[in-house]
Amino acid sequence: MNADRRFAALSERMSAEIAEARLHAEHLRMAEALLFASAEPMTEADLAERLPTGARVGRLVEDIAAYYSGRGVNLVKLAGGWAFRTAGDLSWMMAKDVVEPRKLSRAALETLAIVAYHQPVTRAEIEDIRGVSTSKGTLDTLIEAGWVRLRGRRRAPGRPVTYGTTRSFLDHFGLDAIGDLPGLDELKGSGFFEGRLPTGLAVPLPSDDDALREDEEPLEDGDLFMPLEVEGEDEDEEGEDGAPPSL
Amino acid sequence: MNADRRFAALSERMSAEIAEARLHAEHLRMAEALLFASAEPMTEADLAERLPTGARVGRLVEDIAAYYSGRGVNLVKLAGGWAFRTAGDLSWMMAKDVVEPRKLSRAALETLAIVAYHQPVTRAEIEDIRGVSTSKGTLDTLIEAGWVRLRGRRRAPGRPVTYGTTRSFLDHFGLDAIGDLPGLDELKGSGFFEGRLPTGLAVPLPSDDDALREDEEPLEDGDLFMPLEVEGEDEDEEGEDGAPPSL
Amino acid sequence: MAIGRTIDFDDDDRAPVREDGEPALVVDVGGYEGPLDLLLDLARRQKVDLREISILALAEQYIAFVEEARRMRLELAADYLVMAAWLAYLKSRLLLPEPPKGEEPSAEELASALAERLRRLELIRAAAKALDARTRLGRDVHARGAPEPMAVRTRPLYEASLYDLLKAYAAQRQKQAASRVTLRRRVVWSLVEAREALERLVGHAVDWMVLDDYLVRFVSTPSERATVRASALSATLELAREGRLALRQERAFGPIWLKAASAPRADPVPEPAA
Repeated sequence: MNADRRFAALSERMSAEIAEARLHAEHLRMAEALLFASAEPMTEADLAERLPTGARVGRLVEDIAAYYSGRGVNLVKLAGGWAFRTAGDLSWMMAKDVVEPRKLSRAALETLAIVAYHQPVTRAEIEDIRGVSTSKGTLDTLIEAGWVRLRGRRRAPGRPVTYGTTRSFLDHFGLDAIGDLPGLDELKGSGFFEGRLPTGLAVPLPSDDDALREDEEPLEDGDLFMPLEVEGEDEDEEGEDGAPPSL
Repeated sequence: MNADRRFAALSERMSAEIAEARLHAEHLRMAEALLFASAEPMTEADLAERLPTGARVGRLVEDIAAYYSGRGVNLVKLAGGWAFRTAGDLSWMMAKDVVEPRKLSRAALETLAIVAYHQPVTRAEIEDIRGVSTSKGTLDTLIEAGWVRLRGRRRAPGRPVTYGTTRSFLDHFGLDAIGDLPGLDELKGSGFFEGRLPTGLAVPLPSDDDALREDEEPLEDGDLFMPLEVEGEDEDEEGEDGAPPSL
Repeated sequence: MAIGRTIDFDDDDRAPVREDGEPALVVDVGGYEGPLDLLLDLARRQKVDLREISILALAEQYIAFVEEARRMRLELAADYLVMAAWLAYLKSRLLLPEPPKGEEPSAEELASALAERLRRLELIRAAAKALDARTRLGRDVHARGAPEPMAVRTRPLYEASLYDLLKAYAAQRQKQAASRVTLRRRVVWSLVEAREALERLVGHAVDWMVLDDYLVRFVSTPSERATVRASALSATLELAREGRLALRQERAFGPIWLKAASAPRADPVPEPAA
């Protein structure tokens, strides 16, 4: 019968197609495994060599790439071959932040202390008090630590940047307000000063108020992206050749 | 109106569910990327640490495992964690030009099996079971392969070193936990674990737990640099003069 | 006696040569790993279940094996012989009527301990085989060939205490204060100044006068007195040496009298022995 024959033909064709689909699916699994296990990107020739003869490598790769598109891992073309890679938008996950506790250097600690007590203070003033030039790195570290910020610029020749402490400075050191920093008498009383103190040594009244002082003017926008001006040379902090004492 | 209120509630609930599903889908991508990137099994704790807080790691891993089941690459539970591995049934294809890992000698394999099933175990106990002296080289090979580690020292005369298996042993042999060792039930029923252990201390199951047993004490620092104690002479494995029968 | 397992005579160049020059025949006991391994093999020939083997028969087979090897003048390792001796002892115990229960384990106990030991070895052999048959990483299954390692970004977290901060500040201020010592400018009447002044005065000192009286004129503050006196004294000594002044002192630490020399000379006289 005609219908029977047609049915038989149809059924045969369908069987063949099913068999082919099954084979393709199996080849997909193999290609997927090969691509996963390979240390280097695999070219289509590499794949063809490893897969059973008759595998349609081009279609396999396309199918796998489509299958993985939008997923956490994508099949991408790299160096002429194909390789699985973490999806680009998830690359941030592939890095791990390790918080590494680090002790502040003595130079940084001293600079921070001067900023805290003498703020608003310029770099030249810090250097004047410390008697050595302050490296850019030291102030950078303190800014990075979130304890020191750029306040403004001093209304003075050269308009130097003024530094001050931040709220996070207060948090870290357990201070309620900058005024809670102990004064000279308290420092003496707590034994921080040893021996005789020269007369006339004064500890200023620091201010970390957001409002600028009269002798300060605001920073320009650009200042925030170039936070540390280079004042003269950047000598090593602990270098012997600090600035000569200016009497 | 009642119908309106109900509709509003329904719509709200559905929005919430959609948002959750989206979040889960995004977490799936992230977990997939993390698991795919790592060559070693990741524990659920590892994953939780990397994923956004609130990610339901257990469900994520289950979903991914289900998603990849039957594929060329599967997510399998190994060494207490999860890892992607090529499907086991494709081994014939993968092995084609893989450099065959150094075949373990029978002595090494038996020694490894004794360590695995009998851990924590001393060298004397290994020798007792095998009926021959165990060469230093055999244990060295297993330690080098990363499958056997020095655990501690037995609280017994001579304080012999105790050996156990590593996480990488589990990973290599496709085991999730030491309790999954094949044929463990049979060995349990056989009184195998009674061994030579002093009565009363007999622990019926192998343990690769990091925690030392009651009859173990920690290694000293020096032990790690001189991993194999020399118990008497170091005879060659295949040497004719094994330990005399100690019955 | 036929032993099932082949006994290979290993006569390759590893074979040791005996002292009498005759090559020793080494029994490669078919890869047996010691007497226990050999026993296990013999036992397996008896029964599948090691719990039902006859230790007596096993001992006899083992002893027969060893004797056969000896008859063929094969060298057997010592522990094979030790095991043979022990099995011979066990065999005799098993055959003799059991003595009343003493301290020693009975022959039956010894036999079952041996059977247990063989079973243990057999079990671990099976376990080792099962372990080897597992799908192994790098052989049967593979991990990601190109793992993407987790990059580690270290973020420094600076630590400092208020104590450190205050200590640093105080130390800094103190150091700075100490390093900036301002020396008070000392008023010094230099030797040159003193000489000039004295030279101008010499002309007036026609009669003896006390040096101090002159000095007083130049001394404005007590702090200057020492430097003025010292410089003036040095200058007068110099002038006296040049013969332009006469000096006189009546006692130690007494006032110093001076007057112009009677004949001032225009040029200083060179010292005879300077």
